[in-house]
Amino acid sequence: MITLIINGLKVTVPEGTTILEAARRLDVEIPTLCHHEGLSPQGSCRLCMVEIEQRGRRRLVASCMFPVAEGLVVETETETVAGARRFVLGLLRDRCPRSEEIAALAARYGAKPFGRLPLGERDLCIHCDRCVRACEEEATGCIAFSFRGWARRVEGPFGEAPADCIGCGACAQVCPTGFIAVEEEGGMRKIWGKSFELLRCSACGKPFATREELVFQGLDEGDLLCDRCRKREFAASFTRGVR
Amino acid sequence: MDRDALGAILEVYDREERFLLPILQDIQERFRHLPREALTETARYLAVPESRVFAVATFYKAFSFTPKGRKPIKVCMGTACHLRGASTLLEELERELDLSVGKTTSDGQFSLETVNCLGACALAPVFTVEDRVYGKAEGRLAEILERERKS
Amino acid sequence: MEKVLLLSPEKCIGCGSCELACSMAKEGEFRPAFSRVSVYRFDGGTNVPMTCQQCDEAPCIDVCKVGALSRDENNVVVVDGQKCIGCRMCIHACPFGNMAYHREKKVAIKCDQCGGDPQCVAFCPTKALEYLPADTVTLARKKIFSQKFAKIAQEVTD
Amino acid sequence: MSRLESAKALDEWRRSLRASRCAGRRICVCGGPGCLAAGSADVHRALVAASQKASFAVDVCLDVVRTGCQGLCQQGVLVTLQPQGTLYCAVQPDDAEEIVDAFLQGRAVERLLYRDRARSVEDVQDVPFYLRQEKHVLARCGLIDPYSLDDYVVQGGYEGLARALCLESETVLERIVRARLRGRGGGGFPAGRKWEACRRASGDPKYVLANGDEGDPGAFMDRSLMEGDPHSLLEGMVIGAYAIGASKGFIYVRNEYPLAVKTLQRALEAAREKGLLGKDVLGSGFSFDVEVCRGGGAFVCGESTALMASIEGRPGTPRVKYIRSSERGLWESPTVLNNVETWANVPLILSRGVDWFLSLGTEGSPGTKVFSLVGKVKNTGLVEVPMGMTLREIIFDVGGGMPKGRRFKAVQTGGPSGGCLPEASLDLPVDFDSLNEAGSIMGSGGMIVMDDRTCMVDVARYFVSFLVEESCGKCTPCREGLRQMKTILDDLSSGRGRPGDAELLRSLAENLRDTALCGLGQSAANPVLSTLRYFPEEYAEHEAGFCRSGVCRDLFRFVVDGDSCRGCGLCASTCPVGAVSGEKGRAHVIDQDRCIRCGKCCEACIFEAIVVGEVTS
Repeated sequence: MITLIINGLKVTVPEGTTILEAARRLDVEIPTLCHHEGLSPQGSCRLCMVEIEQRGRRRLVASCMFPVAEGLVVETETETVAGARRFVLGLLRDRCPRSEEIAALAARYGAKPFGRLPLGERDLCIHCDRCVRACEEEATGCIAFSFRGWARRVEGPFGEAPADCIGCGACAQVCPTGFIAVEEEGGMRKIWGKSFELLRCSACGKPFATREELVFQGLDEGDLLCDRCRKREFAASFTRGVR
Repeated sequence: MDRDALGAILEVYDREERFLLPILQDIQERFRHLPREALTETARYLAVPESRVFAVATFYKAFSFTPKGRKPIKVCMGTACHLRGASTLLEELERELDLSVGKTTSDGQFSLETVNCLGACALAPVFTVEDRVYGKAEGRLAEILERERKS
Repeated sequence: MEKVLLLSPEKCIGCGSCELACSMAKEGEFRPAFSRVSVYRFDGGTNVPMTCQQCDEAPCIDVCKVGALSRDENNVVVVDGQKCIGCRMCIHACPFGNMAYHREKKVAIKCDQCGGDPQCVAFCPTKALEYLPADTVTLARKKIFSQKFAKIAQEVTD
Repeated sequence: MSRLESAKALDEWRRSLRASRCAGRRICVCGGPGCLAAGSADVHRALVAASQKASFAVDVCLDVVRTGCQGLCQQGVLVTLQPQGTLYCAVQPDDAEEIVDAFLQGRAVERLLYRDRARSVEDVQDVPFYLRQEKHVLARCGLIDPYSLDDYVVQGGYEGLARALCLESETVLERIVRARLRGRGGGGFPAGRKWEACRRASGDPKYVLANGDEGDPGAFMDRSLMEGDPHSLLEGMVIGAYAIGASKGFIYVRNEYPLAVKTLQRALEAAREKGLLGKDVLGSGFSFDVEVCRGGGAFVCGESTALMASIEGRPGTPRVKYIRSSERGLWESPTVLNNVETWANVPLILSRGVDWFLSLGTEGSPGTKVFSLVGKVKNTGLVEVPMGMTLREIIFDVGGGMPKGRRFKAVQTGGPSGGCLPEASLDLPVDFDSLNEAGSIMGSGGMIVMDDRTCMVDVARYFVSFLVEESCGKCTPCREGLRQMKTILDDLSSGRGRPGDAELLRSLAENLRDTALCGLGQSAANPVLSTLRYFPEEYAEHEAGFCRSGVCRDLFRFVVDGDSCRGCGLCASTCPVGAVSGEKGRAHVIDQDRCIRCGKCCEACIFEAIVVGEVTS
């Protein structure tokens, strides 16, 4: 176990814990964007920067990835930290002026856009990579960041609807700004410009999954039942068992 | 696309993810660009998602999706060349060729691109046509290009 | 001692108290649609309460690559809503339909036995739902129940 | 060609090679990047033909070899005669026969010798450019045929490896630690400490990597080494692998260096054939092999974690590295990455000893450093000097100072990650620590000299534009922050600057430095911060709409100083748009409407009569 000090408070955590995790144990609030507990850490949004002191040197580190060390002194509310948050959020305000989530965070931490970038098309993507990691780690890895630098963008291969997409929608769920839209209407699910006709439950007839989702899991054979009907089906056969 | 040529490129490499970059380099060299089917085939060969292949293909500057000229012209934009007027050189080349950076002439002979340093700083500003290096060439551009066109 | 949640359909009167208690405990309101336990009422007066059986080899855990599903100290399979990315793979994977997708929170939900104090049990008037120490008697009862499930599962896959 | 089964066999082979060559006279044609560009291939062909012709006539064998960079690129094509050491400059193919004839007759071709103030210098060692240099890492570069393992061995090659293999691997490591060898590629991290950590780390296999992704514009040190003396890099890597316990190595070579790839591949084959690489190196039981990886054209791949991602076959995006690569690097295995020059120092430390190495350079930065000296300096080229030499000595003694009476303004070191140092810093000793303190970095060794016709705001804009193109785009500060900085710098250099822009730039740059994910982003602020620190007046002038250096076209005009102008007409004949006019012998005038501000007239004028003036509305 490792003991460190965050904002003057001692906390003891297992080795390998990150500063962010340790801070959350103390209910110390650190804003994050690219961090998602289910996904491998990335450390790229730089919003969770905190100040540490090590060997007499103070510096900013990404708390979501920095592993705790014995006697480490961490400060999360210094002027330097506040400045870094304003910087990152200010940049994102300019990048995604229409994002309500970013605007709210910026207001909360006193960040303003710099307002110098030439006007142009802007979307809601803050490049947190959560969608890409979700797809890569749980599904087919059908989307990725193409190009680089300012031009970097998340998309399917060749900028088209990703052929390998199974329509599970995890990317949209983890997106912090709502950039990825998933629509479900009239038995269809639409995502990444790809339309999926949803399979209907053979019992209740309600659309419940894409064929690709079930194929991906190897579950596309036999009676295709939604989760509720599967549950009912078992309950029913159980009644036969009772008798 | 010449499928045999692609097959010959692929079979040199084991089916390991790490050979993605060298395979794409060989494809670029052979076809002077990355044909789409070649990328799809590479993804299948290496069993990596197509999105990964596209990400790598667009991340690195060595690759292009439209065919480069048979004689690619590279203008050095290194610091020494910048200080000695590389941007003026580039403008002059664009004018002489009636071509903008990243484009290929309609006859497919020349394409124009910029590179970061050719290591020939003593001759700054420099540009290359294929592997021929031309330095301190202001005023001789028309003549050089004419010779390149014919050779 | 570890405890287990036992279902006894023969005692169930189909009153639905468990569903109300569960949704109140988990969602803060009476919404049986969001209950982790469901009661199915069949013709002839048979009622069957259904909830997660905490399978020994749980397909839901296997399919979840982001680690949102795990076993707690009581061997109960729990969802970590912070880790869940809403891909719904576990929902398709559960052969008994005991995983559900929360359309508003966009995460998977399931019975977690309320961390050791299952509210469905607390409000069940007939002990159709029981929460008992995992002693020999209880385990024997659970085994009989599970075997029935296994048999049914077998029939379905055949 | 049989495998060498022991260090002793290598020694014997070396002796027999030397014996068979003692009478060898050679003509070394420089095949470095600069000379290649100047046409060295043609010169080489002509010399081969001439020597063949001559050897029919007289029964003498003349060896003509293409070597790596000989250094003085400004004067290319360079040809050196061995063993005399006569240096010929600006050689043309037509000179070949004369060179060969004179060589056989034992005299020099006077007109091709280096000229120093009207005096011609025969011995290469007496040329001022070489006088203050101490070539150790580059000792063989320019002397040997890079394709020839024999040449390398004759010059003492693989002696360091032979010594190392006779020692315990810990002892080899201990020597590198004691030599305080610092990484020549960037921040100067002690190589020994890295090696030690990797050796201690658990995990198998372990890797050693050579960073040959020399992306700094204006730098060609590593290229020259890889193309001119590839075995020195290989030898260093084998020694390193032995010390660390690594079994596999990769050399990552910049995409733009096809010749380096070819040279290295040939060297690998030759070394394998001789048992200097591969299974059971020199019969020691130690096995290690190396592969060459071509880069894809991305500056960020010079960053260690991005380089590893690239070798793994992914886009070169850096990873957060709170856990060092020496513990978890390539494929999560313990990995040591050093740049080419660092590896090339290793054999020297083994063969010549730690004390010898420590006697070079300074206390904190022992050894020598290779620089590519370019920009507005008389002798551009590749130089190697002991650490601690001052900037002034390098630029003015080795480099010969500014051309054509221009004034020194700044020197840029460390490429896009480095900074610009002003005249007041000229007496700074060049070592890792003093450059850092001054706000620049050693980097891999690019040194770009700038004169009074260089605008520092434009230089900052140049580097920031470069970095905007090269940023991988993963982290917010680098992707978004650089773009903001570029917008402001574009505004400043086109007359759209606003009061307070310099301050805004400073704050953006400082934040970028403190919050960016990788070394590229953190150091991307340096060009801006260092120019702000040393040239604040130029930023102030740009905010107000003036560029004193005559570079930012909208912010100045060229005017003729009537008192200085002699009316020679040179400017008028140079002007590409016919904007200068005047009668012979009378002061000329510039038509401001026609002038495109290219500066050619200003460069041409020998009376300094064309000056930069403010734009009057």
